[in-house]
Amino acid sequence: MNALPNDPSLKLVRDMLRVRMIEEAIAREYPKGEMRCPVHLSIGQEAVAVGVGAALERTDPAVSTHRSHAHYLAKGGDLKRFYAELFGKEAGCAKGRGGSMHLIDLDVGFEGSTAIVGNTIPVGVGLALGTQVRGENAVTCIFVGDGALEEGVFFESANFAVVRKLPVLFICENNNYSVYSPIRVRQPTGRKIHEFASSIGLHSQSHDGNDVFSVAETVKAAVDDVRAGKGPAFLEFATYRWLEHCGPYYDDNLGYRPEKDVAEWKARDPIRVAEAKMQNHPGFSSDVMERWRGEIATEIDAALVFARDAAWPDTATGGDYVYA
Amino acid sequence: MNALPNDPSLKLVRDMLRVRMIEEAIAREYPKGEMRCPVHLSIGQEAVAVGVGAALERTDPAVSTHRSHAHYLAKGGDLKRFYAELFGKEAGCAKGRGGSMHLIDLDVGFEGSTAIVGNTIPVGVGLALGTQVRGENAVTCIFVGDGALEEGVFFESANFAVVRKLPVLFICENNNYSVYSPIRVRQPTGRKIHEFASSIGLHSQSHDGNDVFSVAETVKAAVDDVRAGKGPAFLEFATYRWLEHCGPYYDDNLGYRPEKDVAEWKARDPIRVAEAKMQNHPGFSSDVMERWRGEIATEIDAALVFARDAAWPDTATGGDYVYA
Amino acid sequence: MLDAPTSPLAFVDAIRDGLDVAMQIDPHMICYGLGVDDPKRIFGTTTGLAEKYGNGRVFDVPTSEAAMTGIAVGAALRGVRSVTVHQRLDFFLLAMDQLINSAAKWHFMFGGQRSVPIVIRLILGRGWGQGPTHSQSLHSWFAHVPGLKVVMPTNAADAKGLLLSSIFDPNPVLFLEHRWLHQAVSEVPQGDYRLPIGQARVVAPGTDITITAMSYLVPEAIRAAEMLAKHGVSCEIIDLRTIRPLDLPAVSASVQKTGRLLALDSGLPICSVASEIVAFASERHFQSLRTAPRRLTMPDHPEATSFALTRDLHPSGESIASTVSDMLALPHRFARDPKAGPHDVPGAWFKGPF
Amino acid sequence: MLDAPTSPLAFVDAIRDGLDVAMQIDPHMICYGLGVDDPKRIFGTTTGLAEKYGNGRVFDVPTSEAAMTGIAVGAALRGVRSVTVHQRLDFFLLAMDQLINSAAKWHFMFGGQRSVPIVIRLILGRGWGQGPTHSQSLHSWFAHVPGLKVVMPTNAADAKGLLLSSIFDPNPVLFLEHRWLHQAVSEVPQGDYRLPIGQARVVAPGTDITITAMSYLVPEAIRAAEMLAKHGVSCEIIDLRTIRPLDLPAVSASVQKTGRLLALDSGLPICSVASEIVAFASERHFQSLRTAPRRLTMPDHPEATSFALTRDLHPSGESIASTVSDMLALPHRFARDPKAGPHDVPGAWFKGPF
Ligand SMILES: Cc1ncc(C[n+]2csc(CCOP(=O)(O)OP(=O)(O)O)c2C)c(N)n1
Ligand SMILES: Cc1ncc(C[n+]2csc(CCOP(=O)(O)OP(=O)(O)O)c2C)c(N)n1
Ligand SMILES: [Mg+2]
Ligand SMILES: [Mg+2]
Repeated sequence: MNALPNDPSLKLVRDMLRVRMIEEAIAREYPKGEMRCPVHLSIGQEAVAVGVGAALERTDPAVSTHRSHAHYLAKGGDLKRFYAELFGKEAGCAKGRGGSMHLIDLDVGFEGSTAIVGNTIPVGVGLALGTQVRGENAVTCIFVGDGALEEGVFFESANFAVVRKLPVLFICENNNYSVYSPIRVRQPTGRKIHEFASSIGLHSQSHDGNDVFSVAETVKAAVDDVRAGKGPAFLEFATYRWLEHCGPYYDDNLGYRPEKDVAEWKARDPIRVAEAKMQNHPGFSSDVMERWRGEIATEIDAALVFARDAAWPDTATGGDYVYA
Repeated sequence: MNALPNDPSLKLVRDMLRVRMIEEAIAREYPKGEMRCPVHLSIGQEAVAVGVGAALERTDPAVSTHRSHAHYLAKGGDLKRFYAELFGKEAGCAKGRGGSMHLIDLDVGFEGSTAIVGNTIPVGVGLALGTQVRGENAVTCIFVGDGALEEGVFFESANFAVVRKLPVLFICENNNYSVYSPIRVRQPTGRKIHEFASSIGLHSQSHDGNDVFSVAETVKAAVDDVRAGKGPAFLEFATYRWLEHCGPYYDDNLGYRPEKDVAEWKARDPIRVAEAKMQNHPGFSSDVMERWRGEIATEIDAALVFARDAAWPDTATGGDYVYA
Repeated sequence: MLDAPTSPLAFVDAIRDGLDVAMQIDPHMICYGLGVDDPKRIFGTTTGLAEKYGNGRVFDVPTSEAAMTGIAVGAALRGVRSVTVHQRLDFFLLAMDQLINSAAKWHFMFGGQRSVPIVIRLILGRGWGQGPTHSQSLHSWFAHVPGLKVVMPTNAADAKGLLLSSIFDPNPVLFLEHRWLHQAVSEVPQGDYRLPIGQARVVAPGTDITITAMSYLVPEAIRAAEMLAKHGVSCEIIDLRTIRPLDLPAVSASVQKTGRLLALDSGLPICSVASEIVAFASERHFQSLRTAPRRLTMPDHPEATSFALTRDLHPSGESIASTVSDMLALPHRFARDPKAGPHDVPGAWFKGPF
Repeated sequence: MLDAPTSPLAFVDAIRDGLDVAMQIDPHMICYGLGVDDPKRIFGTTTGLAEKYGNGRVFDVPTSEAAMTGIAVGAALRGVRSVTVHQRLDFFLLAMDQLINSAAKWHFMFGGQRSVPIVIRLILGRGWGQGPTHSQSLHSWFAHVPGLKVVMPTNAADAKGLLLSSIFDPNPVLFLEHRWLHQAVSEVPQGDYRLPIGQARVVAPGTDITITAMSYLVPEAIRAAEMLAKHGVSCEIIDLRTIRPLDLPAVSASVQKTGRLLALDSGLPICSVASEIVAFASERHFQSLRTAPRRLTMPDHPEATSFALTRDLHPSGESIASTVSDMLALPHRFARDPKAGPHDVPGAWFKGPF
């Protein structure tokens, strides 16, 4: 592996680029029919994942949703085992049992993503309760979408976290859609998600989700507060998904999103936003970007080869792991 | 039956007295072991039920909780069939199938109470959706306790009611307890229930629940607004339960509530509060109260005789009503 | 009615047609669920409805399965029938309180004064890495519960006929659609075509063994019967169609005739519909049984994501035929044709990912 | 361990004792649920724990069954075992997503990397007008689900021994306590007493028939056996104790010996544990069965509130004995002693209302 930049800003940009390219590779490879599981890509939303990943300690637990590739990777999850999971191989991070929607890498505190909307929210709060009971100084991060907030279990879990003052940080990626449904058919006009979270008792803020530097900074401050025992917090980040909800393609031909929105958000591509901000940053240049692209492409190619060549789970083990 | 007073204020007081005496009779009779089902009495909380009952039309649907005697009665539910239900008789309002926790009187729009906390909340919202779809001009009333707001389904239901602008009125009796648990171990310190409801998008207010006149007035205004299509509303009423959570006895010997609170709330007995306010009201006097007491006692005695003498359900019908 | 003209329709189109017919008949009927008016229209099963009946009757909802189920109950109490849908049965686990404590019991616990005519469509996933949380078929749970009706249609005509009956049934009905049957085409009667709930169908009469099946296992059983027929074995296949109430008279008649029973189940084995049918037949027709009854079901564990781990996971024509052969003490065993397409998709029409 | 001194304890005290022992052994174990630290202490089963272990480990919670179940899962992932409790199983229906999609599957769907050692106590109501929403025993649902263990102890000693094993088991365990057994007293070993999960107990050896039972039906089966013994009938009663995994070898051994099977179930009939046991025995021991196996369960409808409608609703010593007599083609029939106390309470100790 190539040495990663020491400069935190450079690292943020490179990490976003890496997540982007890893997912672009999925979009490219998926039609071959070897990754046989539903995939929900985060292309366009990388800044949140990467900003959060940078602000958390490796030992801080995180849980996530159906759309968790970026979260897993930004938290430091292993790339080879990630791809191998999508290929359904025994070397996959969940041994091929879970696929894209069920990722885990315990070495970096990525405790698991699951595919029932809202399902990991109480699990994350429970992890935080666990750390509290054990006297561990950890912040548990719970990734949620805007749609997940409509599940009652979000409210129940947040309420309990406030009552017990648990070290939890909710990260909400508000991409304005749940599948094809815009937020306006699901939540009242005029509701501000972060205000609603605040009314439950969470320390709550709303921010731009496409500027990785401000995401990282905001999250870092929130993590520090939570770690200092100030109680659970909630950060809403506005962002946008580029591709279809589930699958490798663009689907704006379907016309469910205003073309104008799509264009505006693509103009605010988190990677380009970061590049623009980095213009005069020492050590940054388009050449550096190119070099990174090359390094990452090599890493991806190797990981794909690994995943493709990896062994299938032995059919005889199909019933394993039902009980510990 | 005795002619009821025409004067709305007099009627409010008499209705409270009646609900009180009906429940006191339960407390008196229960130890005989003939009402063989869990009972949750509302003694001390009558003002809310009666104020709401006065503000709703007979045809407005209402649903309620485990603690629904007062709601059923104030909505106009039949007394004889109520007692018969507690005695498990075929003449009961639910034919002896439901008992105290499952009351219904369709003649007066009392659509049902159930005993799973939060369970009737979406059902009430669905009733309102039904009226909206059918173009009926009704307001659906949903009684909830402070504890029920901790169920995620409350949030989900309220959210949907706001999104679809449904004609729903939530009436929350905040008696500060869920069984023996004070609100502080269940909800964050400092949370105001009505503010939380408001953050969901409900038109929300908080009021004294032991002054039947102000309850009736507040509810009437809210009902008018909801009926006028202004969207769902939420009214929180502070009140207090005198007896044990479930059963016919006082249980303050258990020491789970501050003696001071109990004393203060009993001093604010909704009936005495009303009496004091009615001092100079034409047609009201302690003699009138005495007369009412007599009339109501007679009605109760007759209803108890009816319930005791009523026939049991035929055992052979035990499997009826599983399917319509 | 039975003589109504028919046209060939795919399962999804039959559902759409049934919904359309019902919404025309009942001007208050509503249809909602995540995505009913989105571009994909629940795999095409709700196409055109939002346009035709408007947002007041056909609408998208928040991701709030518990409340949306109770809301259907309440609307039903007010005389508004609904068909709601969940793109996977797995999501519906969030709504068990409203299903069991409200919908299934309302009629009973209030002494028959109100009933709850609602239909809840649950789509069953399988294969293409749907994995542990997108492939569950907990139909045996629902079959356990008095007050519910549970239908599991196998073909397009039954889907339409049972859907219309479900909608106009006064009780809560769970309508389980297998994703792998969505493109199955059959002749579907036009108009208000209804099939009675609770009636099984003898797919093919036979004399050597009774095979009970539901949903996607019916075509597999038919494949098995075809393989076995070549060896002179005659199978009587019963498509249960409804798993609550079960058509026990149909099972009885068949078992008394054949003296042998193989109960298939597309779900988990323990406390399953297959268990129920074997228990029933053993209790009631012990004397008629010539050999021990058998079950063939999913294994007793969840479906994993990996392609390698779903091979031979579910009962197939081959495993059914081999089991029958074994029960008849015959030597034939059947294996999957290596030239057949991938085992984790129903056919070439299924392109993933969902 | 088996030689530990014993003392006579009621079921509730055995639970309390078991919790106390476990919390001493595991300094991170927590215990929570509505009312665990209230004056009634969950019918006395958590008395003293809040005082001894503090609010950090023993605490009351909001009425949020879904979240509180997922929270147990999360805590378990962090190495914190929990025992949570619901005063009625009926309330727990709100938590099915977390039970099935999280707790039961976590180990499987992440390839065995983490397990979920949690215990969920569910109290089963019956009688005294508990009615349709306070008397359900959906244990057959749980038995259907791979990844769960389900225990249903009958006496105080088993309750303690199985509770301790459940707590230290690496998997999610549902621990179903019948309210009517709460005052049953037996000799309970002191200290860290554990009984293996998944082992049935032959309550009384017999030769004429195998009766499988769980929970409150075990004492009823014992009453039946006593009545039948007077007529020379010898019953072998198997207390299943665990209904997932079922101790099938114990059932096999007994059925092979007696050649007759009556499967009792304290819950609903269809797709039940009784169905499973009858199906299993019919599949595996068809040759051993001398007569058709039978089931005796609740009827296929909810429990109503009325005193009149709960009479003879559940299997009783009398109905069990009559059924056995019928299976043996004997003429004896048994009826409830009219001098017995009211049928809707377990004994004089139960004063209602809950
Ligand atoms: C309980 C449940 N309901 C519905 C679904 C179907 N579903 C999968 S992803 C999704 C969208 C959720 O939206 P959001 O939380 O905003 O996440 P995003 O996809 O935008 O990242 C839905 C509804 C599900 N998986 N689980
Ligand atoms: C889902 C569920 N959880 C727990 C219970 C037990 N329970 C019955 S009443 C009650 C208290 C509810 O408190 P609140 O809503 O404030 O009503 P109150 O009794 O004060 O009128 C509880 C927890 C229940 N019936 N249902
Ligand atoms: Mg979204
Ligand atoms: Mg309260």
